[in-house]
Amino acid sequence: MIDVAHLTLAHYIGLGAILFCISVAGIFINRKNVIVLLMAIELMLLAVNMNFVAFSRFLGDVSGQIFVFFILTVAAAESAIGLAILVVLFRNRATINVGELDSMKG
Amino acid sequence: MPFNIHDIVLLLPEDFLLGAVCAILLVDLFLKPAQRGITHWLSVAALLITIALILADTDPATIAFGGMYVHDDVAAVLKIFILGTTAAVFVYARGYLRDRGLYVGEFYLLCLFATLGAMLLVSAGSLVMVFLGLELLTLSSYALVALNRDSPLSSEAAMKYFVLGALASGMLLYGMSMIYGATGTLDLAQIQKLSTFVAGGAAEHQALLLFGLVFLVVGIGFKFGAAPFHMWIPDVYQGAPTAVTLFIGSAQKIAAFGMAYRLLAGGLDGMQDHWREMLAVLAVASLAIGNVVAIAQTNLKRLLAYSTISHMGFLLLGLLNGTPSGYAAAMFYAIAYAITTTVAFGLILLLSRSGFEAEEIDDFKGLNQRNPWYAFIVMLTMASLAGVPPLFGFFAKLLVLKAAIDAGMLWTAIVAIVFAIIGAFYYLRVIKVVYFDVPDDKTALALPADKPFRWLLSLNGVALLVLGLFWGPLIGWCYRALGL
Amino acid sequence: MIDENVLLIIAVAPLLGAIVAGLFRNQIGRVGAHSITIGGVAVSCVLSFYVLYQMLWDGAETYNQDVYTWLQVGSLQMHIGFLIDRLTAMMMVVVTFVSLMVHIYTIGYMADDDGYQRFFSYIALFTFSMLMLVMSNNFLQLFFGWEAVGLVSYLLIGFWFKKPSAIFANLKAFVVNRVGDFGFLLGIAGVLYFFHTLDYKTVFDHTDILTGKTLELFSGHPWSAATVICLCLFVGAMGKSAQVPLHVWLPDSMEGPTPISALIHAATMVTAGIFMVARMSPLFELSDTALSVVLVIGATTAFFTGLIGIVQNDIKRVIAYSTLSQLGYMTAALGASAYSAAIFHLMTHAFFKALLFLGAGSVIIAMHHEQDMRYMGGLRRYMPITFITAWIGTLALTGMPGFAGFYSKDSIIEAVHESQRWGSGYAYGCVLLGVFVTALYSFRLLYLTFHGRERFVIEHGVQGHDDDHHHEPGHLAHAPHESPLVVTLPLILLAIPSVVIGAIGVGSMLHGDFFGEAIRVAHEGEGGQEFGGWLATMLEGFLGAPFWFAFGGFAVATYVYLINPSIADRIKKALYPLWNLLDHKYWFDEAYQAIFARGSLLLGHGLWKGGDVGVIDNVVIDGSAAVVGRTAALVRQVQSGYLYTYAFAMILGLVCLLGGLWFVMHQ
Amino acid sequence: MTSTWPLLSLLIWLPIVGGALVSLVGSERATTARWLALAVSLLVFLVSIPLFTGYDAASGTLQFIENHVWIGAIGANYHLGADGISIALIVLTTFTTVLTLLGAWDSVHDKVNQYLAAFLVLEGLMIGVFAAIDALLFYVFFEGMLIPMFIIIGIWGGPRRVYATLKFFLYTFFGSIFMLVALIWLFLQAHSWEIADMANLRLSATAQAWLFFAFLAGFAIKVPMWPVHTWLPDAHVEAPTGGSVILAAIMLKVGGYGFIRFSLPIVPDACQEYAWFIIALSLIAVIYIGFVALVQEDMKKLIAYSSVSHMGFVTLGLFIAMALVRKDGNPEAAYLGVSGAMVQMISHGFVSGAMFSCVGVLYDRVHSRMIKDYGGVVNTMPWFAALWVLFSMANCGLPGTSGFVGEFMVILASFQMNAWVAFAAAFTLIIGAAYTLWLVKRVIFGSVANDHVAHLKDIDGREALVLGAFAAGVLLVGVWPAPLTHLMDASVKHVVDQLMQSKI
Amino acid sequence: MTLPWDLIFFYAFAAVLVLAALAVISVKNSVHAALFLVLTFFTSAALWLLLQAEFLAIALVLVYVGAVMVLFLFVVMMLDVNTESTREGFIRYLPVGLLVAVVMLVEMLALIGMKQMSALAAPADPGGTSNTAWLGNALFTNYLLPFEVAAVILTVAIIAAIMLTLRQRINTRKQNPALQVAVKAGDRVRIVKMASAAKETPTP
Repeated sequence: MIDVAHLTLAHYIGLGAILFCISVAGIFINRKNVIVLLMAIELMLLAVNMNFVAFSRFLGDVSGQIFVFFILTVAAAESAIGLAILVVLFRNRATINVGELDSMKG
Repeated sequence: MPFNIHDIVLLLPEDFLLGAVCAILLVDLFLKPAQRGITHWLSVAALLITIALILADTDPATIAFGGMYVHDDVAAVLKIFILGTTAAVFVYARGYLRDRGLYVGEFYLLCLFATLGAMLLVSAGSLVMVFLGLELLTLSSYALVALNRDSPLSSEAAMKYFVLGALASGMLLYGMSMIYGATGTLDLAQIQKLSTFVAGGAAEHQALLLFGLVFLVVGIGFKFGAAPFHMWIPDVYQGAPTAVTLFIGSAQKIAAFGMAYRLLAGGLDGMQDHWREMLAVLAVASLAIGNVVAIAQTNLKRLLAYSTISHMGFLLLGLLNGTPSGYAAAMFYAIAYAITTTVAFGLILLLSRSGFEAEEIDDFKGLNQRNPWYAFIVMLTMASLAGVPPLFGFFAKLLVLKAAIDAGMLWTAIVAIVFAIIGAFYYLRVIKVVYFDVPDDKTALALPADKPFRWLLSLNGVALLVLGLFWGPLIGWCYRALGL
Repeated sequence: MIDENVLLIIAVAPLLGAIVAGLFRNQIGRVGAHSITIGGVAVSCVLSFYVLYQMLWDGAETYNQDVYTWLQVGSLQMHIGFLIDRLTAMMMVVVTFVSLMVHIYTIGYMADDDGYQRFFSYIALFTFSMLMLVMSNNFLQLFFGWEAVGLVSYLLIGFWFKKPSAIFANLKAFVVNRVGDFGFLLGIAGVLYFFHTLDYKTVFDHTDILTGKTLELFSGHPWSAATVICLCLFVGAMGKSAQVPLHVWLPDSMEGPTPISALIHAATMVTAGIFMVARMSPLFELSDTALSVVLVIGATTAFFTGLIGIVQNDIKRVIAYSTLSQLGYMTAALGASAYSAAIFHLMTHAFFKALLFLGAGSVIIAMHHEQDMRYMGGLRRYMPITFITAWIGTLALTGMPGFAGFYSKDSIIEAVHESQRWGSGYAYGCVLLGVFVTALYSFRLLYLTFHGRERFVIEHGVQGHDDDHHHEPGHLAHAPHESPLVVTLPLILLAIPSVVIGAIGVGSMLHGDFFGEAIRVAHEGEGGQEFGGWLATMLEGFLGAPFWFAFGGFAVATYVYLINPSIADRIKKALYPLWNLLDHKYWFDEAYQAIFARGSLLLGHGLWKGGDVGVIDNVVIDGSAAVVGRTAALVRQVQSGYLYTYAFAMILGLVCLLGGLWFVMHQ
Repeated sequence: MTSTWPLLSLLIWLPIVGGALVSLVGSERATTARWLALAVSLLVFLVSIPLFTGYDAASGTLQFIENHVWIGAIGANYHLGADGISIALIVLTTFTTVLTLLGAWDSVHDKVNQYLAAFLVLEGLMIGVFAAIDALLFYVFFEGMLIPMFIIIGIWGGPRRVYATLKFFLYTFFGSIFMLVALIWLFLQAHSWEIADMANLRLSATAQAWLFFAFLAGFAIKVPMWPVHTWLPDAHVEAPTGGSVILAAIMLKVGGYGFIRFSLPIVPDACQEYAWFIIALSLIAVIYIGFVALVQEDMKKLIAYSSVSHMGFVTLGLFIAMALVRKDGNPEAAYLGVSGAMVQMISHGFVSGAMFSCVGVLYDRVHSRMIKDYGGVVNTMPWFAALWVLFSMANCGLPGTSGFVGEFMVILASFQMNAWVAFAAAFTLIIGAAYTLWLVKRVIFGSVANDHVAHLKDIDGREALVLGAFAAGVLLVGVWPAPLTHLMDASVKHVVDQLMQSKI
Repeated sequence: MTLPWDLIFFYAFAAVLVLAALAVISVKNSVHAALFLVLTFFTSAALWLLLQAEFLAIALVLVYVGAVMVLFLFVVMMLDVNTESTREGFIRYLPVGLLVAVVMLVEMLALIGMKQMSALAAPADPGGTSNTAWLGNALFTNYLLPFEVAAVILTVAIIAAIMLTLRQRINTRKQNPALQVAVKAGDRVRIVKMASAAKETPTP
């Protein structure tokens, strides 16, 4: 039986899992503009970070947190590029509505 | 542990490339558009020199930076072909870019950065390096896809690629976190030890590892473009400028193989029994979807995209063999595919003129009457993709089929060949268009001005035949790289 | 001792003639063509006589040598070679002699045909094939000749390839013959199966191998191997020798030029079947069943085809049906184990039937290729030689005592009478009535043609008598006249043997040991009463039933067609159903046409459109392609272009993998 | 072997290199291309003659061996060798190719150099098929043949050429790719691509059954056997004359050859197990297809169907032997059956090649293949008609022509197994004569049908040469097959003896 | 006994975190979504503090809230996306979406194997020294190469972002200070010397 009385690794991993699922759901059920997708992606990375930090803490190993460090870096770069692409897209299509990006299909 | 200077030497190719990129970056700033040729040739030269450096170094297989970086023959072979195809991409892309006002330094820079990422990826010794190499590769690719800023298709493709790619890397990371949680290390070598140890243990010890494995497989599948993680491929291939498609379609597949090799064969060797099953599923799905849907395509780039999906299915067949010979087969397949597909997109670039994308299959109508030589090359390419002997593609298929059957997965081989027959149909359709149809406009084919392009393309096309007849050295190389 | 080279020359000389006349037709011209072919045939004719002489008087023993090995597989060898015994020698003489006659005759008959050289090359080729057939020392070569003569017959029936009827007839002839060959080939296969060789001598010397051997064609019903083999072989004979029910091709073969009808479809080729069965006598003797079949079929042919001859008006067709009937006689003789009688009749028949055909031919020339007897009559005044020779032939055919036909046919009837085989009673009736019928149609022909009033009109001053097909029937450009010497000479030369050969041959052939080992009979039951010389036999003939039957036929014919012609029509009306039946030849052709020809066309069409196109192509091949295409169109809908669909697909994939893993782990 | 020259390699690569040269001549200099191609093919033919003379027929072993490492990594060798069986087929190939090039001299005007190049390359590949004794090498040639043929039919074919050529390619590809899997599997067992090593494997009954059907898929389609024959009529009808000739005369033989080289030696037990099945299919081919051929309105289609029917005798002969050798222990008859099949292949090569050439002769003049457009050709083309009749007679198996020999041997052999099989097989005598001679009747005989026919010119020297050469072959084999059978006898014995012992 | 404060804090922050995350993906207005995301980051930073990962907690706040989210908001503002017409189908696809999400969650939780994790308790004080020093040591020894690569990645990001968004406009008027400084008086004013008109002298 899971021990809820003490703060354990399970709590954090469970939380990470929940966050992960929320972000995933966010990506494919949302029909809103693309920005929200980017945000959902950030959420997902957050879930991953949550895992790493927790594992690192509970394993008493540093590399997990190092990894988080890199993830943060890359995530920043990623969102920069993502938003740049978003801007370009908006310039071309005057919309960032996910439901309208279907000029290539089949 | 503190790093010693020799590590830098081990990384000499990467170091050089990085330096060269930075140099080119600076040089390009001060060039007028008319002088872009300098950037072009500098980039090509940088790639070739890097290849030379790799060939030159004789250091034994070892690790550097405390296991971050693996220096072995597999990495060397893969890098050589990654760099080579990239160089070819530059040569092919030039005229196309110039015609479309995309002839900018950023193209070269981003391609080179991506190449650098690919190099780091294929010799990654740690989950961190896998992640960073991958990101360096993909982030550059996202930008490259959007290279044509004024094209709605291009930016839409970039957006799709970005979101899905980010999703995929998120999953990959999640998987990595689980692996980390299970093993307590990021170093692939140690993970391998532990995973083999755990594989012997009870189920609940494996649980976390397997759980992470699933996410890893998803990430790898996405990079390959294996069904059901293939959805981005057709749109990106179609939307991106053909030059970029060529880059994404060729060199990156080799990198993807490298990644899979490092993670699955390297890290999670102990979990073989499980990831082989998963790969088998992905392979069959890819073969089915790729080949079947390709039949319905009229756009050549899209068609090649779906054919990519099916080819990745074949590649996975080799991978799921789970032994060095299987990896060698897959490696051979990746290289063969990269070389073949380079010709295919090169031909599209050849035919597309300013204001005219030769994307539709019908744009190739009656090529034989306009230019028999390139028609012949089209035939070689398509036959090679279809896997008709004595062409290169056939032997690649032969090896992966052998690997799959050897692995006791005969059924996957059967499925593969059945879909290969369906696949043959659409390749033949291209040959049919080239040879049996009459051209719409009788005007002789306007060939691009630059000779290097034409020479390289001819060479590349003939290579499909020559390598088909004398593929011994190449496969021998792959075998040796894997210590066979 | 017979020299191999002689035999080779006999065989090859006509072939050379044929090749030269055929390939260099334009270079050598007409004269060259006929002289070289006639030369070739003449050589082999003379040499054949020489061989026969050696056999009979120099007592040369049987010659049996291989010329070359045709084929060797494993230990099985097949050869081309010659087996010369008296049977062969006699056949060679008959063939070459009649062939020679026909060659000479042809010079006149085909004089104004532009296929002159081609014709000569064909008949020379035929002579070669026929010789190969009779001289063979093994089944393979027999089959070679067998089919080769079939080929030449095919070519010659269709000689006038512009005539639709001709090219229909030759196709028919070949295919019907193929039906026979079909059986023949199976017979040969059977022989090989049991004897492991195709060599006559070996086979005939070890016929005991077959005793007790059975073939289980239908599980549970073992058949005697001998019966099966003999029946198969006999099917071949039925094809070539036009026995019921495979007789339908022979009448139509009259579309060919008359010399052909004489040579191939009367004298030689059609008797190949008889010769073959006689040759195989050691085998046939092993199976009473087979012989009974032979007997019955032969007798049936003899009588019923004869009947048809009565109602025919085409002069050649009458003779054709008479040929059928005579072949029936020979077959019946074979069935009664009277092989020698059969061969004897074969020989005599060869002469007088060739004579009759050539006579008819000569009439046809005179009538400018008018063949319908209803437009003839009273020709005896115009062409005496033809007239006389025709009479001789007829007498021989009807077996009037003394003439050649008498001895042979009489002995056949005798043999059938004495035969104890199953069906011999029926057979005896048939052959006896057959005699009456024979006489009836023969004399009818004679009267209608040469006697009575002239039923043709002569139009003077119309030019171009060479192609008078444009005239309405019975109208001639000018009066008929006797044919030239090249035509009449063969008639005369053939008339002589038609008279005497019987008397000469009867002694040795029927009652002496002429054929020696060539013909083997299991139990000697033949030629019961002792033989008292040809004269005695002839005199006895006047007392025998056959003679009176023949005489009856003669009498009826004389009354109906000569004395009181008007009665003929009344008889026809009275017996209309019978006449109709005969006129339609028992509806054999119609039936075959309807069942086999049209049937197989329908079947073929069904299989093609239904099987190949319908099922295999449309359903399986194109069908599967269509399915793939439709699937593709369907699956590509999934690629909706929407980002969330793509993401959803990925997630779904992940979920499935996770589920799969979960499933695996909870096994 | 005796000759120091690498004859087989020469035979394979000479035409391929020649083809490359011809294609370089350029499409505007057609005549040069023609002469060059003819020269090359003649040279190849001459080179193939020493094969025939230098072969030691007494020992049926493989000779003219050439063995070099090809792909060391997977143990594939460039291993060539020829025994009587292959030599017969190789010489047939070189012979027919010369005649084909000569026959299609000016029937093609568009892109002549490519056309001729395709033919020469095809020749090289076909020779390779017959010479390869390394399974992978064999497969490479076997598949490689498809592309030139695909091109030939597709570019220079008739109106429905695209459908026909795609059908041809995919059909054959379908079959052969299963064979590939079988070969790979065998390789993994034998650790060698040598056919001989594969033949030495011990294989379980089930394994043999699977392999058997894999091979069957590959070869049955090539032969082609009923019911996988439907690509052939389309391919023949649409293909240009030369294509039809090569296709019928040689490419179909590859299927029969494959049965001899692979199915029989490697999986004898399965062959014996399923002999009844193949025999049944063959008999269906003989009879069913015979009837179908009867009702064709297109000459080429008719001849194509008759090809299917005749090739039925090849498979029949082979598997009759299979049944005989085991059940009845009757090797003699098995020899007869196998060599019958071989002779039938060679003969069919001559006959069908000749028939298609004849159709080509007519097509060049009238540009129609429809029977109804002809009639009374003999009036205007007597010599042509004579040859046509000769080939037709060969086609319906008249003794004295090559068509007879094979069928005769096979029927004799099949009687030894079962009289009913022989009965069914011998049925071809009737149906074959029916459809062939009916064709002759409608096309050759009769009075001149229309003014196309009225203005026909008789064959010129070139055509006479081609058809004459075919005729010579037909008659020679028909009158004296002994040399041919002698050439193959020992090898056939070798094949059959292999069947004796079980592999299980 | 003392209250398990860490547990209480965890549940509190976790609750907020989850609710905020749900809000991010479900609220109508993307500005609100961005703000909820900020909240999410804050709470997770707090959770990391519970795990004694101070450095990363701060880094998270700085990097994300300080930089990334500002960028987000900036973009949101820049492209004023119309917030209506963007919710069609949301409700329609919600059930299946939720279903898949929940299934996935269940599978994940089932597979992770919470049991033996909950068994695992955190060691007292990893690394011995402060978290930052701990990280720093590792970062600049073992993880040097990744560190460099990260730098390269950031470079790529810069290049890409600039390439994609920067456009040099034609006919924009911009000053060139260098020229302004380098100007000389002569460039501005030119003194033109003109000959004065000569006067005629009259004769007596």
